[in-house]
Amino acid sequence: MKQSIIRWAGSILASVITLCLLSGVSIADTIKIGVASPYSGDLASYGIPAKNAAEIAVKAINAKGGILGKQVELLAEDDVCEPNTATTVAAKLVAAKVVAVIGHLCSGATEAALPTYRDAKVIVISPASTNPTLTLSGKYPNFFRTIAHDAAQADLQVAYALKLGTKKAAVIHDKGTYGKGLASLARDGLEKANVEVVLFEGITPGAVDYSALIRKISRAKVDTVVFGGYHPEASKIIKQARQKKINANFISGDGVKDPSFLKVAGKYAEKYYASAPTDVSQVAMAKSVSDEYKKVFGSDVGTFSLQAYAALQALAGSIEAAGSTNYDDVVKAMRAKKVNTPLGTINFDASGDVLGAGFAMYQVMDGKFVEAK
Amino acid sequence: MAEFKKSFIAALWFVILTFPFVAMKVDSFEKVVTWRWDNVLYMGVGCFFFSWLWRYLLQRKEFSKTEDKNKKSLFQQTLKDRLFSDPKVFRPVLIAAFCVAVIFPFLFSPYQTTIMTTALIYVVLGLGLNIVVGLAGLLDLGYVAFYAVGAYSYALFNYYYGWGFWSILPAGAILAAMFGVVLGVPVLRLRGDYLAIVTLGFGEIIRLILENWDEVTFGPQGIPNIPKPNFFGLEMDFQTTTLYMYFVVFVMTIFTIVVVRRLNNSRIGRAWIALREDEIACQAMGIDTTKTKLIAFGLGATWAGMMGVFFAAKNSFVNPHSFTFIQSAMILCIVVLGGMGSIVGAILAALILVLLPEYLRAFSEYRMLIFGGIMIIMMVFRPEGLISNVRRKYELHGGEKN
Amino acid sequence: MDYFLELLLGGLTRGSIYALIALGYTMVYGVLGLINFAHGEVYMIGAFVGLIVSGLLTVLGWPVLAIVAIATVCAMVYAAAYGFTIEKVAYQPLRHAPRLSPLISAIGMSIFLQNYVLLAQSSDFQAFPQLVPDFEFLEPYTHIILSSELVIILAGVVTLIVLFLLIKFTKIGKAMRAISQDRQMAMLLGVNVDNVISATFIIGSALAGLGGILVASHVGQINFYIGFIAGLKAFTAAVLGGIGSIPGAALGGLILGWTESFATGYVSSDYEDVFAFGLLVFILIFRPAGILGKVSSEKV
Amino acid sequence: MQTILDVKQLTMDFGGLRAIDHVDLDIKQGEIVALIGPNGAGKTTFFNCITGIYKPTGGDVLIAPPEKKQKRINGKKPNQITVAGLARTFQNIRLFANMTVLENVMIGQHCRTRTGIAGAVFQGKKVRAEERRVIDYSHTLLKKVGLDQYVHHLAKNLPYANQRRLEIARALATDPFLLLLDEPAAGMNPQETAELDQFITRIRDEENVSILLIEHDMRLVMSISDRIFVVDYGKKIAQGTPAEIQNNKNVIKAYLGEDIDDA
Amino acid sequence: MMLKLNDIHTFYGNIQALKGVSLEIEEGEIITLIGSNGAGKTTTLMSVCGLTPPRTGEILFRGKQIHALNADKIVALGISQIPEGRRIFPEFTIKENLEMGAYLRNDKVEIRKDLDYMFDLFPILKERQNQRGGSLSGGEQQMLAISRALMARPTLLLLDEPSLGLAPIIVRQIFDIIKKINQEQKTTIFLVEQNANLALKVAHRGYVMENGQITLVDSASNLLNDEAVKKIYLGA
Repeated sequence: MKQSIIRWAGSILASVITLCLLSGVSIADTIKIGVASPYSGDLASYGIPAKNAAEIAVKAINAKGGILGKQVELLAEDDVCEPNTATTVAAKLVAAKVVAVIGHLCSGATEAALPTYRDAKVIVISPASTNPTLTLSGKYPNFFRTIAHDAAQADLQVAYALKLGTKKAAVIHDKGTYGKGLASLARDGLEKANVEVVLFEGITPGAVDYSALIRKISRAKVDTVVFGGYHPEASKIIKQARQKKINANFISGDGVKDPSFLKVAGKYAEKYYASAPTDVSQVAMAKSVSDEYKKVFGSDVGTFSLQAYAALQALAGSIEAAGSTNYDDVVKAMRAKKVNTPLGTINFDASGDVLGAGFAMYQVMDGKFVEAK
Repeated sequence: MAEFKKSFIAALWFVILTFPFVAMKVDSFEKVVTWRWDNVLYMGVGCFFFSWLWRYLLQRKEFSKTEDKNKKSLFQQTLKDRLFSDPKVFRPVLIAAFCVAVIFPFLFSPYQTTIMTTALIYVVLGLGLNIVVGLAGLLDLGYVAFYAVGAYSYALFNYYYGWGFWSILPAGAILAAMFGVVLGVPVLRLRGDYLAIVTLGFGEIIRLILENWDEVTFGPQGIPNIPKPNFFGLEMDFQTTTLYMYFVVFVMTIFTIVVVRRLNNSRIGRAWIALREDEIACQAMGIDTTKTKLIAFGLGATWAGMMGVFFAAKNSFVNPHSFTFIQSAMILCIVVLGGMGSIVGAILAALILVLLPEYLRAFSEYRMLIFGGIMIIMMVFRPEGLISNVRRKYELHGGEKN
Repeated sequence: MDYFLELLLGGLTRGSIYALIALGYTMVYGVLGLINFAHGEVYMIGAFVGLIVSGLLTVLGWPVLAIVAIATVCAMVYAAAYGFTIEKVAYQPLRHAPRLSPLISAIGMSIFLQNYVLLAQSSDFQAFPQLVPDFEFLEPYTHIILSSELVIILAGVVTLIVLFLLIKFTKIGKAMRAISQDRQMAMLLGVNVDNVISATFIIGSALAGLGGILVASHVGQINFYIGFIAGLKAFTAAVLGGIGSIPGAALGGLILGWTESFATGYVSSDYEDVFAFGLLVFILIFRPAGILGKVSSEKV
Repeated sequence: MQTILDVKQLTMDFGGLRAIDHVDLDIKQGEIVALIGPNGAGKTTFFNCITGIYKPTGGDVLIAPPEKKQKRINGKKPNQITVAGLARTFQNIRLFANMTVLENVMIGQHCRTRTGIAGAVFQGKKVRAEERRVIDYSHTLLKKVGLDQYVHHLAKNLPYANQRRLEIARALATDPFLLLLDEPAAGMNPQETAELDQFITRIRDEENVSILLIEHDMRLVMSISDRIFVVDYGKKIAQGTPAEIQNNKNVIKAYLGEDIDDA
Repeated sequence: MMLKLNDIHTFYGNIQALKGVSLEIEEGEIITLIGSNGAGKTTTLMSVCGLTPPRTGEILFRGKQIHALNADKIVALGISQIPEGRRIFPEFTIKENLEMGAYLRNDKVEIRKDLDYMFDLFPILKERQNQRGGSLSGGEQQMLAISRALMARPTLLLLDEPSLGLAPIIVRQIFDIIKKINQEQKTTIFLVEQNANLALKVAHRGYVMENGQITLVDSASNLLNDEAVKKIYLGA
């Protein structure tokens, strides 16, 4: 028994060493780009589509001859959305000498990983981290994102709530970094506009049902419910709310504008408002990406797929423009060079936020998200 | 042929079991069913060979039970004994391990150093929980709460009062210990699994408070920009910082090992083990069981608090998401997998459980599947843990004179 | 008053779900003294089988009633088969191992099953068809109770009664109770312990599968992770009521459901889990073996 | 002779059930006293009340350690009672199975030593001296009970009779003035029982303790006890010297039967 | 030949408890196995019952090999054991305990009859039939344990230390009943006992066991007069 343990430990050690060596040896003359997002755990459903989209983007780029004549190599790493794993992943990608990283998804993971990338001069483009301080704090010149930050989105939601004649509102969130952050901003905006916010509460994602909260909303008789969070919770809430005959308006952010939401909530989703990056589904490029995605992976594009795709394209375009993978040059190019992506023609402002891909408000009509007038 | 038949039946059973999952994918709204027959084939073949292997290993395990008795006295027992008790063997092994650990970051990339740093965090956490679970026998499923207390005490004291790492390190440890004692008082009279679920509840409560108390903890947004410990005010780049953090945690690990080892062999350590073995007899021996339990709980929490402070510094960011039940389960796995109460075991298990998922990254999506599978296999084939705790033999010179 | 009634019924629904899953925990704990951490995953498996079977039959164009019946039966049968297999693989070889070892292999099994479903069925939330039709007679009362909620409550009550009768009066029930008191003695009286343990897993898992399909149809979506929180809460409920006791599991589920419902209704849903776990701690301090659990004072 | 244990009107109720009903018992210094009675008569409950495992419903338990004032101990915790000088063994042996024989005895010294956390960590001179003392004392005790060849064995690996001895040694290590033995001869054969007889007497003389024991083996009880108390249904039905008890009508009827030779 | 043990070796994990035990029991006999604690007496019974199956050697019951069978199959053949410490189910009522004894039987009428017979044998059990098993005193528990085992209608009854921890007066009653069962029901009895004196008085033959091996076999009366046995086990 003892011996077998030793032998076993030995074989592990051997494979570890081999793997270390393997990771050290790299195929020369490729441009390495990391993709870091959760592929396991409860948030995998956001991470995997983002990674898949990046893979398609790389395939397309490589098919066209790569960047600066070099092939692109994608290194996908699972960060489980945990800050600690994110720093490990960051160290791994830095050690693998990546030029840039597409990721991370969760703002918390991004926040934890950013210092490592910054110190190692690695560009980070997140397709999903919308926490405003990431760019606004000015601490991370290496950070960009292909999605507008939450403050912009919250402003839009408040404006819409007012337009709908809201006097009394309930703000609900999922206790997560994204959901609660967005919800807090929306609450502050609503209060500033003299709307009475009667409820500001978090739900537990994954709970078996939300009926008690629904009843509370029903009793509060609000005009509008703002929900900060993702579509699985949103569809549970809207379904139960409509079944319980609550007729208030529901407004959410981009976490909800997802094809799954329409499928899951079905007829109950009608009239749901969701602010989201400007719809590009009719843009030819986005359409072709979606089709390609469906062909390769057999499912529809996910919430952050197009953002991830665009991030890679923006990066590729900037490297081409800079003419090298030199960090300073590429960063400069990221700000200056406008790149054509599925999101539209984009570049980035001084703090790293995307320009050219804004937010718009959408509403579910006849089972589709339509831009709200 | 009987073996063949058994494997075949097992494979058939698993194919039936997994059939709806691997063969079909249904979209009930668009009314499409995707069939994936190839998966069924892989499943069947895979299960066939795996069940063969499984039974072979089970038989070997049974067989070794018989054989052990005879062999142990000759070879196995002595090897193990010598490794852990004979200083002539133990010392060089120790020194060698120490040397490898010291030169490790110079040999490998910063990535390797980072995961080793994480691994060492878990070594210390494992050793800390080992006091509570392994020695005192109190099943604690909410250990991560104290880890969170440590991490947040650094983040908050730093944010609000600007305290530095080195001053908060002991403060965080003490704070966590106090939490341990305060939480311990009402719950320690519970037994076994009831204690487990209550500690689990406490762990969740602490996390939920961190999540909801926005005014102070910034809720799920977490607290960013936590400074790394400074080293006489030197500015350091990425590589040096990684190196420096590694050595900080390395020194803390050595410190922990020394302290835990001494406690283990002291009057208090013996009281813990007595408590684990038989609480009623322990009390009848004049040991104040409540106090002894509280010491164990408090001391266990101390290490968690200390590592929490380090964790916050290492990631320069904390949020409640890092302190979920899964973390507690991980740390508990370290203790049990290592062998209850064994220091070397806890170190080994922590290294395996942290490094394994990292090195399994090569398998990408299959990473956690394999990890879960290995946990089952390890328990089935080595249920008492990697290394069983060997009791110390005390020297007896005084007695001989009489 | 209406509001109170609504919360009461909401809590009852939630509590019935917890109770259905908690029964499995409590039964297994009764015969094996083991916390089956993978039980939540069995619930998830049941929900997925329900989804796949109902989806398949919908595509094939079967009548609605047949779909509901077959999907439910399949969910229960598959959940039972998984429960049975989990026991054989991860627990049976550990019968004589130290007390904590099966706990770790259970955690491993839980991780394994989650990732197995993740890989086989993708990580996305999948829409779950509404299996329970909207009853017309409930139409005026939907603000108080939905038809799916009614079905969950009824299923909970019926299951509990059936199970109670099974445990109290059948041979297998008696054998289960005998094993939980003294396994070796039960063997000496001719009880085949392995079979009884398997039966326990099968029954408990089938109930979890039933819970899975009911909840999935009520909520309308599932993914591989739903078993975790449901399992954790159900386990809490089982301990609250006194683990090992079947009426205890039911009572624990209801109390937990009501606590959460009223905490959300009258305080804030931010702290509903704090209330749930707080109540657990509070009750265990005063009744160290749960509400209906027997305080087994050790004989000295 | 000084009375070192004085139990007055001890009563213990469990729910509605009265397990012990106003029982008086006293032990003088240096005595060996036996408590006998049919199963379920309340003997072990009586022990548990004295040693603090149960809190008696009524009555007084007074102890008077040699050269100290008499004090009341009912309601105190078991560990406090051990510190006060009462040590016990258990009906079903309760050793620390996975600790060595030596460590088992060392645990007994726990309440007579002081080393705290800091001491254990820094291992100062005082601490090491104390540790040395504990080891040596425990070893000496083990020699006295004849277990010194087993010091490094795990307690669970000892033969049955030696486990009983170890339990007694462990109890002695707490430095008691009164030793309570719960069925020390259970599971021993006549030869072992005979050895136990001498062993108990020797301990009484050498270690200067008094002994209270519960036992069913009449041969042992009759030969070593100075006095015997008999209880039945929670009530004391007789007390006296072995000879008196053997001829007591009540005792024969309730407990011994007509022919005690077989038991 | 009722039961025959042929050179069995049994292990607990790594510890060998039986080192080649052979013994025989004839139909209708009472035999007793005496020896000190830890000699392997209980293990012998457990090996027969299939709870700790022997690693080598064979056990024959009426000529049929049973050492590889599961415990429940062995019980079904008509071998019942009353283990050390009675092992009453404390949560069950006395009646339920007795019904558990008839777990493998399906003949409701006969079970009813046997139940009445037990209540005749021990009237105290009838009085208390709806009380919980845990509430009985030691002596009553022993009576319940015996009747529970008899509920299976065994042809071979294994008794492990029936006198342990019982008052002398109860011990005598129990032994009277053992004799009665043997005579009235023709049940073969295999008795393991610490109290060799008593055991040898009721038994026909006796085996002496030391350190996992049988050291002496003889008729009970001879053993009672054997000098070595007297010294060690009879306390003379």
